[in-house]
Amino acid sequence: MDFRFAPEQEEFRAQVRAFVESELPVEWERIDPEGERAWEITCEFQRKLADKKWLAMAWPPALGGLGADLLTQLIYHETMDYYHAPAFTMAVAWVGPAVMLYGNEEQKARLLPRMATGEDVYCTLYSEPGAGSDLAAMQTKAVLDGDDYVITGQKVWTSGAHHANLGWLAARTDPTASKHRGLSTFVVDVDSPGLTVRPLINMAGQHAFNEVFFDGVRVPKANLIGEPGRGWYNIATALEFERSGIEWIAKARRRLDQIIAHVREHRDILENNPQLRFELADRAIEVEVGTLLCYRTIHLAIQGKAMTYEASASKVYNSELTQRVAQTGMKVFGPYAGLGRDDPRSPLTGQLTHSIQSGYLWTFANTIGAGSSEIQRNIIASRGLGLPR
Amino acid sequence: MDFRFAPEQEEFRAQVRAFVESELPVEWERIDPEGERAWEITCEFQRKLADKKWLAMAWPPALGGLGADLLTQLIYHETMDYYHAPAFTMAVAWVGPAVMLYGNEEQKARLLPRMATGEDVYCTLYSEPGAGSDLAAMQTKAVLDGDDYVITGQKVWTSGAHHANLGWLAARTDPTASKHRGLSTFVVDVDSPGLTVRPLINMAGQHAFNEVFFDGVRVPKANLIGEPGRGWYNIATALEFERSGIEWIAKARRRLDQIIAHVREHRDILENNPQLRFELADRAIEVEVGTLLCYRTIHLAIQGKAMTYEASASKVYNSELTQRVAQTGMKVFGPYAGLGRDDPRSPLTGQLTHSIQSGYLWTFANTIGAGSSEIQRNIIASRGLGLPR
Amino acid sequence: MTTGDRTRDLYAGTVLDDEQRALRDMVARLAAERYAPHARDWDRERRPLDVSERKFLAGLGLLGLTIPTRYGGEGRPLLEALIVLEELAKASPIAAWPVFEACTGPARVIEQFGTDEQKARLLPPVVAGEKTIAVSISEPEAGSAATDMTTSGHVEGDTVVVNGVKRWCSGAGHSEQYLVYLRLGEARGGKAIGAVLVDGDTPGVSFGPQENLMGFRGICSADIFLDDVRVPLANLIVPAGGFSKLFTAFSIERLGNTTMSLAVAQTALDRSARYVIERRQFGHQVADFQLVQGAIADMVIRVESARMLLYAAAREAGTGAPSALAASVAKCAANEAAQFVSGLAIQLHGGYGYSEEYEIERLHRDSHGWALAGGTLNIQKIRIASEYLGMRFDQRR
Amino acid sequence: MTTGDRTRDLYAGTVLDDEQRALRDMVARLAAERYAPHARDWDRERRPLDVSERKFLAGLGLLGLTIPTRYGGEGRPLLEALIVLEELAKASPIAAWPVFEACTGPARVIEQFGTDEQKARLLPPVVAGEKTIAVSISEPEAGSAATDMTTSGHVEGDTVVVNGVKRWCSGAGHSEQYLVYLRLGEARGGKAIGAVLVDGDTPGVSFGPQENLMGFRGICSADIFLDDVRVPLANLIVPAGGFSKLFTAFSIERLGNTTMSLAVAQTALDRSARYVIERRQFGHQVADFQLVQGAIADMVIRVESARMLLYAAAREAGTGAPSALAASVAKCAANEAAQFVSGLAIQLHGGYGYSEEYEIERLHRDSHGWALAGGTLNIQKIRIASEYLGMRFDQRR
Repeated sequence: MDFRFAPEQEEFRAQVRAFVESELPVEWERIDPEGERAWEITCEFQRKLADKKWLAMAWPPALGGLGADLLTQLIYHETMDYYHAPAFTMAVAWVGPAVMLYGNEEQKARLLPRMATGEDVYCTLYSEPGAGSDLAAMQTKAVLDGDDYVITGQKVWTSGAHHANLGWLAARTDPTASKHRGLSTFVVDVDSPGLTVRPLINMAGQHAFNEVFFDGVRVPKANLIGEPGRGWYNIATALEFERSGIEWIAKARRRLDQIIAHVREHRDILENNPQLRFELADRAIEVEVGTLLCYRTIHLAIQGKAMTYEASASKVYNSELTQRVAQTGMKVFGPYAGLGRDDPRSPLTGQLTHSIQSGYLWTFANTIGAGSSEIQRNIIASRGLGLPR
Repeated sequence: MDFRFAPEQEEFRAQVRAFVESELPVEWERIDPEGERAWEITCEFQRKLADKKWLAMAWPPALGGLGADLLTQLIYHETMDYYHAPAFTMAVAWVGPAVMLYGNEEQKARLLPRMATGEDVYCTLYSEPGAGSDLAAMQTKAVLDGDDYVITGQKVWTSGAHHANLGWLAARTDPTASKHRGLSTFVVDVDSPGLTVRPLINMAGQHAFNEVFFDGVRVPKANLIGEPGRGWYNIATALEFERSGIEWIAKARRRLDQIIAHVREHRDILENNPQLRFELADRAIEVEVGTLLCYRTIHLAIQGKAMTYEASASKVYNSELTQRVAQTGMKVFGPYAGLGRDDPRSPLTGQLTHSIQSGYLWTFANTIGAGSSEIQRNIIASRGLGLPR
Repeated sequence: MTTGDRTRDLYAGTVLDDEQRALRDMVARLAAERYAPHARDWDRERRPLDVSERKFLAGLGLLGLTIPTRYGGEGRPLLEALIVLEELAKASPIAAWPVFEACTGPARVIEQFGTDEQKARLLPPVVAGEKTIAVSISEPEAGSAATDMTTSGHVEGDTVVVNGVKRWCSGAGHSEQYLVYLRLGEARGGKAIGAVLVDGDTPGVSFGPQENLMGFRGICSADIFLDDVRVPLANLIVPAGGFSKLFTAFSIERLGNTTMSLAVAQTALDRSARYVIERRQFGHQVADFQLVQGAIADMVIRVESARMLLYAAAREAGTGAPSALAASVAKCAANEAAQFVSGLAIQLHGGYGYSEEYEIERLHRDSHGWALAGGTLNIQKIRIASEYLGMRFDQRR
Repeated sequence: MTTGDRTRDLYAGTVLDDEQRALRDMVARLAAERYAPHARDWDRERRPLDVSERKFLAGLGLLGLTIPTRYGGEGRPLLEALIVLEELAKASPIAAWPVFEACTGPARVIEQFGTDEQKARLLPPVVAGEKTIAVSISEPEAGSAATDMTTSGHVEGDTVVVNGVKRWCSGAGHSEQYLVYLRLGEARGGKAIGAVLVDGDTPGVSFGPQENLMGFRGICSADIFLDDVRVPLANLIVPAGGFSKLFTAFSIERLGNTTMSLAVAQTALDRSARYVIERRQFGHQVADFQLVQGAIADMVIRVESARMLLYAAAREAGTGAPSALAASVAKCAANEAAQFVSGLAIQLHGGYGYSEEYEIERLHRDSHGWALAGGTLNIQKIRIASEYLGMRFDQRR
């Protein structure tokens, strides 16, 4: 048992940190993350990451990666997420792995390298008005017509569809099969005729989500990934990847570090509210704990053990922790936490309070997205503890 | 980074487990832990442990130990505590380390080997009616009179004084010094004239604690351990050892394992109260988390890093977790959890419910003992986070 | 300074009227002088209240408060009985137990659903303190759905022959009479369920050993074995199928339970308030720490919430029964308040909260008993959702 | 099925009388028809209520409910104003704001502490909806102790010259008048503090940019800069040293705050109840899951607790002020209930709770605003402990 990283891993961490500090503009955390400037920075930063082959570092070199091990990748994500850097793409995170596992050779050659370079930007088209936590209930139809599938239906909570050129779609190809067996997965061009993107404004006042409408959108058969009817299993694999949770914990740690730094410098905060000492101590314990859970999950993956309930545990714990850290931040800053990002009276030129406030509001999405906390707990209870269903 | 134990460590764990399963009578968990039979079993079991030199395994061979490393000792404690085995002595845990650090050679030779064999049984005489969490406020006086110190005062919450032959006492030798600087530590004979032990019955209806009265008790100068006036620092070292926390988490894990096994076999429990699925999942996550915190604390100690707030984090988390596990157990068993140990209708012949019920009541002592949770959180906030006092 | 008095006057004269406050103060004085000094011993010895004390309470009219005057009672609103109950329970739940049974327990079922003959025959002995009636519903195998019960009653001429085993009967072995719920026919679910009054000394009635429960010490609890017990048909209080309308009577009992829990919470708060003022730590009064102030405030909020929900539900009940929704809401709030406040009280008392001497631990043990009795928190919450949403749920999914 | 109606009748006719229920139903209908349809747009646009709408509310007599009849008001008990406030706030907090200010805000300070001349001059325009008076206490540097304030007033003949900067003034820039708390002499702490009424258009008064707060959208908020502002001495409402007795007036405002929070909690519960009945998931009504039933029950318990504490405190107030303890207890319970219930509502709504369309997120944002306004939870809890224990604490340790 050894809780330390190897020296070369620590060195890589320092290298990633130095890269972020030199390449990510200081304005990054102050600007509207859904605004145009943020998107420009994102594109430019991701280009630099692609140049270093970091964007898909765990992929084989032939597909644009470095063949890095999972622990190296963990360090990369932990460091990037600590700075809230735009170093994560859905394409690399779950579309790529699904294409590698289920796609044919032509699809791999055509799609994967462009994911690794960030040339193709994907959005994920799973959730529907009637299929949120219960994803398998999705109703969007894909009907084979000649060499195309014709897609009709509606998706919601689609992150970044307004920036994406491609979509990773799950739709029902067999309406007669049981609900988990009639789905298939596709790569779809966002510019296709009949496809409409409508923005949703979220609780933090941001445009991060969209509704996407399909009105007879034609997708070539060549873009069906994997076998028809196997779509549920293709996306379930991908969802499990999404659940490893380091992104939450790294961001929560940053936020907590900033809050603590502020409290250290403003003695009146603890003088007025000494109970916050205990609350900050609890959050500090929890951030340590959450980090250990993530490390262990990745460690199990490296051992080749199946990540099932362990990943769920990490996801439940860490997504709920981000809420608690943000709540603590709200208490530390009182009314100032409610100010808009641009307000000059916001602590740390708006950067920190905004991060806390929008973090607070956003975190509700974390406990809802990628399978709600209740569903994760069900996975732990069934697969982990062997409790009767 | 590696979360696995080495093969020889895993083998040692199996060896300890086999030892407990063969040597600890099955009746152990069913009987009154404060009754006479329990004390007989304790004495006999500890004799066997002493034969294997496990009782003080981390001590040097010359003092009756095996010179084992801390991780081996952790495995030993974790396994023993999982079975609630009587394999822990206060003497080895904190009296011995203090004698090693602050005692003279004569004291080491006289006192330490008999601790390692369990021949001497100690009780700890710190808390007083006016000095609970605020230990340094203790008022019991030790006045030098010829070759003896004369002790006058009262101690409370003294575990096991009715079984001990020696006491590890902190008393005030200099009433004029500041409250942290006037204390000294002694080894005192429980049979001394003027020393009276009075039982306290606790919330679980057990006699585990005592009040101890000192009415002019004479302690030879040779039994003063360390310099006069340094007593506070001697016991602070010992308290930090007490806070590593593996005992709570191992016991909590056992209790949870038993609860889950029961729920698996009695489907009606989850049918009647499906929310318990989520609660059990949370407890399972927390037990994993608490274990990782303990491992990391010991790992830091092995690295030679000072254990300060890390140990406090582990102690707060794990002692509060034992309360939550017991609360979950109370919900699982409903009114049956309230039955007495002897009641034949108690699940698992009384063993489990008793463990849960008395566990539930006992756990209040855990969050109060060895520095309450609030004090631990203060340590984390000050030493760990650098927050202003 | 008596903190209790401050709380009591939190809403000045607007929550209770002068007469109610006079009643409360009278009982509070009585309880403090007559019962509080014995509370710890009775709890340790698990000793039920002497019959002579029960008759003393009856002599003061406290056992008949909610029984109509024509049966010897006072015919007063439920709220007044609850005021009395709280004051007695704050001193000793053992002393409060006969009032709980008489004013909110099975006697009220008889008062609400019995025939005139039954009321005239059965209620006066309760009012006089000659008899206590205990209620017996739960069974070893029935789980949380009372309607799964298997104890049966078979009518033979003018006799009901009762067979079965009952569990978790509070008062078992000490009470003179038992209102036993049982199955009177073949119909499934609640349709065949009714209740008969069984004298404890009827041949065929026997009791299991007294349970050493964690809480509720001094309120007896044991299994009841009913083996061909012959009960006069005149003692059939609730005929088959009457079970469904009984929820009104159960709602009365739930407010009794609410009151007992409130007494636990209020006492834990009162003792904590005294402790943090009297006790010093780290050179300060314990009350000087903001963490402690926050804890006291949270206790006050929980206690007053439960109290106001109780009073509102009781006021709505008048001399009858409260709505099922109001009773369940009050019970949940008070059960949880008692657990929360007494748990926090242990923490505030440090080592002393854990010691028998300070009685804080007793309060916490009892708080769990009240949450389990009269329908667990879980069952209450399903009922609240069901009533509030206007839906019926299968409690088994 | 309208779940709201069920709750309202939880305690049948015993909590509110017939007249109060009629008032409540009238306002509920008005609010649902006239304000609810605009609530989302107003919130998004951060748009305060039009003056014409304020005059409409005045025409219905709703702005003068608690003002004595001799000043044009209705002279009715505080409870009735709170009933009106809740119904408006359930539809739109923006529509409720003028009632909050007039019935529980600074107008009540004038009504309680002003001279007859001041009341006759200043209250009728409030009742008529011609003017709204906002309150201004906080300052950039004063932290949580209001008595640290530095804004000063200097009497020169029949004029008070005011200088300073005020922060977190709700209504700033939109209200016509401001009751500004300030330091009127050299004495430290609360002794020199008083209050003057400042017209918003007096020379020397200017406002910072409107704050884009997380919640409270449409209720303006900005800094106020006071630069040699000359106010007639006749507008000195509270002379130096009057600050300490003002806690009675602040207690009235706290019950207004309690009511606004209660409206958030009740609305979040009502919407959740509707959602879990209408929505299906995994082949079941969402309400069929026991976890959901438990959540609904917990919401009901929290909402009803806050409501009963509010009603008890308001009833005690009559046409005057409630006790400081009762007001703080009610405020904490309602603030926390609003945060808890609206947070749970987001979870129950899944992705929809997070979307602007369902207005659940707005409720949660507002819940935080109310907990900060009128004395934070932390300050309230110190006050509760202080009142309950009969001790004074230095809020700085």
